Amino acid sequence: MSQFLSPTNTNPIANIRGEPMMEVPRDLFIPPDALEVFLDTFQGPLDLLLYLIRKHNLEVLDIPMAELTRQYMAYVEIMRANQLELAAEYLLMTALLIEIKSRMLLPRPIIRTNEDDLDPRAELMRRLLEYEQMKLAAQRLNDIPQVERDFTLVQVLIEQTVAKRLPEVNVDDLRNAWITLVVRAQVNRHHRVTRAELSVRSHMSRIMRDLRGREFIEFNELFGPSAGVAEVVVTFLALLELVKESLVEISQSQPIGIIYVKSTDFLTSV
Amino acid sequence: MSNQPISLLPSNLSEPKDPNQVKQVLEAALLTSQDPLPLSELKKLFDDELSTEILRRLLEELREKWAEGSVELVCVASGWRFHTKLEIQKFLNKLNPQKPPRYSRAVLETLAIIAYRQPVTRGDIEEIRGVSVSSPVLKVLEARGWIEAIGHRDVPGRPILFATTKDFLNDLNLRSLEELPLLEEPGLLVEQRGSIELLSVPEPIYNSSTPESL
Amino acid sequence: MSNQPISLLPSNLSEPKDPNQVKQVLEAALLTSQDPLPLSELKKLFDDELSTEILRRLLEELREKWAEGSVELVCVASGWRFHTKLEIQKFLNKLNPQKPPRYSRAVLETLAIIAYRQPVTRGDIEEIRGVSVSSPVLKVLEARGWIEAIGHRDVPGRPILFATTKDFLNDLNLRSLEELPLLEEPGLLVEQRGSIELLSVPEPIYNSSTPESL
Repeated sequence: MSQFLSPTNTNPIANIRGEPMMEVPRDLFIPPDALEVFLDTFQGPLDLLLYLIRKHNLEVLDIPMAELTRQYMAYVEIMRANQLELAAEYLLMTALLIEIKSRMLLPRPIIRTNEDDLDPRAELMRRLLEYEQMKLAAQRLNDIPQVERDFTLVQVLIEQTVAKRLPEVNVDDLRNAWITLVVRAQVNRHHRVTRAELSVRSHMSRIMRDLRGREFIEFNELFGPSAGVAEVVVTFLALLELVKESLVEISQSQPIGIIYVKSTDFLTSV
Repeated sequence: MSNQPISLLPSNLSEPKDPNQVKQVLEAALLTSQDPLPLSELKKLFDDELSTEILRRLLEELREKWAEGSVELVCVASGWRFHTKLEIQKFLNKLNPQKPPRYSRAVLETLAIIAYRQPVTRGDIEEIRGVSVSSPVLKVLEARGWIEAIGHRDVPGRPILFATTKDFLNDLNLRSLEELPLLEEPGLLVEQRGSIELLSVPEPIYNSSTPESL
Repeated sequence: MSNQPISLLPSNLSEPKDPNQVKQVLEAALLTSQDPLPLSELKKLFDDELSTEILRRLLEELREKWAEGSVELVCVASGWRFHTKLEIQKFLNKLNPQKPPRYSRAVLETLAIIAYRQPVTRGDIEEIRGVSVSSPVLKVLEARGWIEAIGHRDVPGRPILFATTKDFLNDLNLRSLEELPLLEEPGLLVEQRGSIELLSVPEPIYNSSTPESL
């Protein structure tokens, strides 16, 4: 905690002309050589002031202001090179202290106002305390366990099935695809599909499947015993369509003999 | 934090004092690692003071401990790692519903042609689509088990005839091809697609244009 | 896959048949998720068929189950998650020589001011710290995802207002800003410290030393 709040005591604050400077100065006089280190050590004038008050029981108002001012003005030249902005803040703080002090030296008006905020020190104190509050809060925040620094999130691999997810197709997709085709080809009349035609086509596929790998199939095999009239008709239409498309041949060696359905596919491949 | 002595593993002992603690460390390392951890990495957890055999034994014990759990410890080529069991996946998928992939227009149109005009050859499909059908398109559908070759047409080149399969019907929740939506009702076409209204006219001009457009 | 009925959770039952299986699914989801999972997400695992109370109870049971383990189940701002116990980290650090970020005092103080005084502008931060706030300081915190611009203050220049994010709470294991450590009472500081007592006394002592010291 103290490490956080103040520079460590074991390491030199700065090396000034080879001499280690082990301690932060007891007041706002900062050796110019150590200034740069100082600016790094403290977060700003409020931080330094707070440190001096806390650590060394510095009486803010006891600081020899004239000397301080003279010295700080000298810093301006040194600091102009790099951290001018930060230097300015230290100067501003010094100016504020001097203002407070000089105001307090003035004779106090006999009739006091009731407004406390006229006290020039009140504002500085408020700021010092608010800063200290946040400084402590920062330290507490830093003490809270933090992801990555103090703990690690668990992350187990999800084992995925080897099979990739397959695209889904629904009947609307198919219909839309078909419509697109029809529109594009302007062949709607020719390719208009009716329920009956679809049914015939379905049976065409079935007959071709039945014939697959076989030389022939008997005509009556095509009609299952449970087939209704409609199916018989559709199957017959399918057969005719297959003949028309030269996908099958039908033969009958003698009248009233067995009718054979042969796949032209099989015929040519044999 | 690093200043604290690790009581678990005094550096002068090759055996850890508390195997349970070692297992906890192994477990935590494996649960938090994105990649499988080889034994050589796991050894680093204990400043290489544990022997390979001891680590192996403890990892086996860990594996057994998790056997009943939702995730399991496995040893893969590059080391040890935890992963979820497969049966959990269907639940986890609900958290990250990925958009299902879509088939290309070429695949869908080819499928539609095969479904509605089967049995058809590749030539038939090309004729209707007006463009050539690449092999991958047919392969995708065959691999899916939705179309199959059911024979050849007896013409020069003996082209393969394609038809849809039973799986196709099953996967689309159809009992038969007749349940495919039909396109004969002109009203339907108009409703769905204003642009093909013209097509719904009962007698379009098709005779002359058809051969050219194909 | 989605056609399979989940025997675990018949849709007509609001109570799961097997709480152990539910816990396994919860566990797997939490072990695999990159981000904390809120109850609303966890519900999706079971098609929203489990009530919040049941889930809470089962999560509590899971938390207890893991209390002795290498990792722990916690509830942070964005939901539930597993992470390793603090005492394990020193081992895990050996696998990742990359040091996690440690922030400078400037960064930490800026973060504290934003966390406790949000929403604040850069000017507010500078006013409290008494120094200017450099851009990298804010950038570091933004890059970490701990602070974000949430708007502008309606004053000349319309300065950006900063606030902390949910990730800030998550990363610090907090459920809400109210769980941040309480601020030190400023009044106490004054009382404890005689040295600035003088400043706080309404009636200053115009002692003799003052003129000399100037």
